Amino acid sequence: MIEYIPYIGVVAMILIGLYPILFRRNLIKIVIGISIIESGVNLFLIILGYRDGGVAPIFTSLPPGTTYPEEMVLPVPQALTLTSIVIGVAVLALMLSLVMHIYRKYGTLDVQKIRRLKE
Amino acid sequence: MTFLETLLAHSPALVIATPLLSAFLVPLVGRISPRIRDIFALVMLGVTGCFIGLLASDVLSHGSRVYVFGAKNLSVPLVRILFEVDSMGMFMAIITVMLAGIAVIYSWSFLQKQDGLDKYYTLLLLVTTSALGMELTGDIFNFFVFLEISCIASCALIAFWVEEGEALEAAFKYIVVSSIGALFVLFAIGLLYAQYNALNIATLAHLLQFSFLDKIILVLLLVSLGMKAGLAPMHMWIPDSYGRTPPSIVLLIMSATLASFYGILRVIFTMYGNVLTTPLRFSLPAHLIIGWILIALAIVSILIGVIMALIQTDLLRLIAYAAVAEIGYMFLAIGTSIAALGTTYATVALQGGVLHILNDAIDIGLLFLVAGAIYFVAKKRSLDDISGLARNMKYTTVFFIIGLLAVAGMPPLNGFTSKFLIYESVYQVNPILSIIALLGSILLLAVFIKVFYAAFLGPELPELKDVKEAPRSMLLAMGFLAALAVCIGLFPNIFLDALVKPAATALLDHAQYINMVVGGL
Amino acid sequence: MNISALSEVAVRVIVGSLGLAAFGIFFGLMLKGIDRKLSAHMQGRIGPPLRQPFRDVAKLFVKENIVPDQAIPWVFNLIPLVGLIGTISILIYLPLGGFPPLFSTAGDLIVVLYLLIIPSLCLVIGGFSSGSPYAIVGAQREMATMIAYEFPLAILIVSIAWNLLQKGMTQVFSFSTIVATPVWNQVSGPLGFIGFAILLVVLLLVTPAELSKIPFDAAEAETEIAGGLLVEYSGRNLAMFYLTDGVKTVVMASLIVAVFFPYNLSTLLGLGTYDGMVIDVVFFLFKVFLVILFSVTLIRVAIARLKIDQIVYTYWVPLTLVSLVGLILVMWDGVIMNFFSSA
Amino acid sequence: MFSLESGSGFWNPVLWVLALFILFLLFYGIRGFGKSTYKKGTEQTKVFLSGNKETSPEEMHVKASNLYWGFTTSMKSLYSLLRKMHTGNTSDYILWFVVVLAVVFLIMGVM
Repeated sequence: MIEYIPYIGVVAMILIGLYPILFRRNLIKIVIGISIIESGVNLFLIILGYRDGGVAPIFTSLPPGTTYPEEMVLPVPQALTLTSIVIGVAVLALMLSLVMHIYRKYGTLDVQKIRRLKE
Repeated sequence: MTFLETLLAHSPALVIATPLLSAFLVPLVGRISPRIRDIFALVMLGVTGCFIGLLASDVLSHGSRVYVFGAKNLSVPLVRILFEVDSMGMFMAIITVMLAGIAVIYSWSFLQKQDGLDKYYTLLLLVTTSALGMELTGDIFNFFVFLEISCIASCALIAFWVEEGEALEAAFKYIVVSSIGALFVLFAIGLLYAQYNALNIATLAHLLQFSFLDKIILVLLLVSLGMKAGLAPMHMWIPDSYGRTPPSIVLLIMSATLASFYGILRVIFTMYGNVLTTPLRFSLPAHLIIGWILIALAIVSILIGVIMALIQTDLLRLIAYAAVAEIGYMFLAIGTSIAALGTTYATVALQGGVLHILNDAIDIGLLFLVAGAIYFVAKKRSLDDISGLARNMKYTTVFFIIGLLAVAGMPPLNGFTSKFLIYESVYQVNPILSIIALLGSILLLAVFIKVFYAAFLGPELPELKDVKEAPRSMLLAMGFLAALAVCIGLFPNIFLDALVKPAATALLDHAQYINMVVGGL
Repeated sequence: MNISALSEVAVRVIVGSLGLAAFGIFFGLMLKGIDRKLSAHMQGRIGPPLRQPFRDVAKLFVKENIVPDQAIPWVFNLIPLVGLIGTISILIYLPLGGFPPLFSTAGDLIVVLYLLIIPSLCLVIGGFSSGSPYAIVGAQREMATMIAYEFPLAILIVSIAWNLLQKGMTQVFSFSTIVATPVWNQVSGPLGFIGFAILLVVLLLVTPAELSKIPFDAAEAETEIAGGLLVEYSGRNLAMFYLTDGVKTVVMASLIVAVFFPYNLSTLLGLGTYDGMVIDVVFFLFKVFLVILFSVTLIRVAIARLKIDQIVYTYWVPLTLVSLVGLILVMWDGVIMNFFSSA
Repeated sequence: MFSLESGSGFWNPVLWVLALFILFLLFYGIRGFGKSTYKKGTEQTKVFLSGNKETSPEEMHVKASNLYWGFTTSMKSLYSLLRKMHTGNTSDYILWFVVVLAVVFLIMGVM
């Protein structure tokens, strides 16, 4: 049972992230929601690479006596997660700067009021 | 190896590297002189186009190619990225680079008086790079990375007219929609990796079992990429973002959108190609269900697109709704070809759908450029405020007429050729599909006749008495697309045989795609 | 392709299109004359002589060709011509008078459906380009009418092709297939027969709208917007539109004849080559006349003009539903018959 | 040659354009027999308004948003539905995504 908890956490984080996006009116909260979904997905990727008692997958500094590759954690998900985090930071920065500019133009952060573009 | 052979051998990498490097060289060149920078961007896109042409002629005559980034022979497999180039990818790459080149030519005059153009050209080249990457890559995670690059770069481009609140609003909506879409794609990729310990599309296709988890992955990929491609009812970001940016940027976002559409094709036809005929409950094959889901969404797209376009008064927004309808036609065609997999008319429908990608890029692109020309001379967005421009803008009027007839699918222009193939194949699945497609076309005609009247015909308004014809570079860009529309319309079979049929065959032949990688390099 | 084959195609195109132009215009104007004479008799008038439409055209050619100040001259002058040649060009795909089409493998039913848009489209653009408020109101009504009747028309054409496909034909949109296998011979039982009868009635009701005749002529509406989209046209430009109207009548009637009544008398009577041809042509013209009598003359004498929103409603709701019922009956036709024969 | 075939029909654009060109030459010639002159700058060239006074172009201009009145009126209920759907609210965009995702999940899950 205990090994399923991370997966439950992943689903929970994605759902928690969706909640403010769908039901909260503040733009900042929407951005936070996206950020939480992203953390959930990153968590998911990290879990995939987890190996009980494994070591970091660096060939040159393996602790003596480790059998390769069985005792190394999987390197690919870590690479994926790193990439995803970097992209996430860029998206987050872009979104926050947009929110800032929108506040200047609209004078509000209420998503219900920021809809000059409709129909 | 001669120089040309070396170039050819590395052209898949060069196709990506050239625009990527020049994207970051543009600001430096811009320091020398803005004029040189403008030409530099076009020249580098031309070089990319040359590589694509070289690669395409090779792929079309000698079959698909695999290009390896990283170790060719490694004891631990999979720590590498593969580019797998086939006719379909090349077809999309040609469209992408064509749209980017036209966008650059058009923006020479259109954005002349704006500042921040160094960054504009950088982002433009980045969007091109990302779309090309999505089309050439053979690795699903690499696909996601390019998807995110296109998302970030397009978002920054949409906010180009940053003084207008609406542009910011559109950009925010775009980034929310596309980053959530991309996150769900990443989630699906994680699920794939968890099951098969692989990220390569060909390897995944080889291993895929169509388990319950695979169904979830398919749904996630289909719906998220569908949202990025503008499938109704998730299309609402399209009018917002297309309607609030300079038309040259719309061409680039359109190429990113088409690349997402290509992603769907790749997922269904290649990645799930082996398991499409798996029987599900009630012994219905899987492809029937997937095909009908796509057809249903496509019908909704066509109807919502045209019906909403009919009541728009903002010209750019109106064309954006028409673009939604055109995307619906593509989905209708591929949905049919999936639902009826294996029949002859499924192949015809797929060819129609693939040809429609090109036609959509040309027609909608042309209309956006014309709309941009109107905005450029009249400085007005609403159709209610402009009138009688045909008196002073003869060339633009002719280009608009070509775009209008092409997008409504009137013979003998290019829109008719692909729609003809679509009508005469989809009715075999169910007659009502052709009927709705025909109806959508006539409504599109009505939509653009309204624009034709409002913008070009009608009485001459005093404040528009001395408007001038659009500048030469804009006319050149429009003229190129219009000439292409007429050429494809008059000689459809040449384009069909040379480009579309190989692309459709490559899509249907997933076994070959898989064997290129799985059979050993 | 060698030179002789190429030159043969060229000769066919040139001679064929000239001949069809003469045929279309002559019979179009004749039908107009007959229509006017008949409707006059129905209303208890004497009516104009049969050659009156020819006189009208001749008269228009000597009248002044006025271009209003508000119009855009190049569009205003070009559009009537484009409309006329576009309409005549439809005739090269249609089987006429028992003969096969001039180019039987160059265009099919879908192409004709699209080309049928051209005359109305040209009227619309002509109206918009003339700059008069009356003409603009008329033009947008014509466009709305066009959207309206295209829905039932599309249902009809696709269901005919679909039925042929179910009966194992190939090239189902081509006119040679449609003429060789008349729809009435391709039904398995009464359901299909009723379905096609419904679709025929719908097509007969689409015809007056396609030809802008009462009750669907809100676009012209002389009593209300003074001729609507034609209000500013005069002289030779108006003559072009007048001829377009005539040719359009022939096109629409030949389409109905080709789809629903492609039967010939010569094979039935076992006549020789030349007398058979004559009989076929006469019989074809008789069928065309009957179609026009029922779908134009009778309706326009009997019914008053509808408002534009009523036109749209009529076509999009009742007529579309009726033709969908027809389509469903045609689709069930084979299934139910198979069910009974197997049971 | 130059013919597009779909298996159910065919379309040859070149032949059609050729026929159109020949017809154009013919009728352009015939049209030339008609009278081409009119009296410029007189009452003739004013638009016909049933005797009402001609006003300025702005007032006579039928605006684009008023076009297709007949269609939008008879489709009123459809349009009010679609207008309600396009709220312009960012959350609703994602809501539609989630809804479509859920529906497609359901279909694929049941199957």
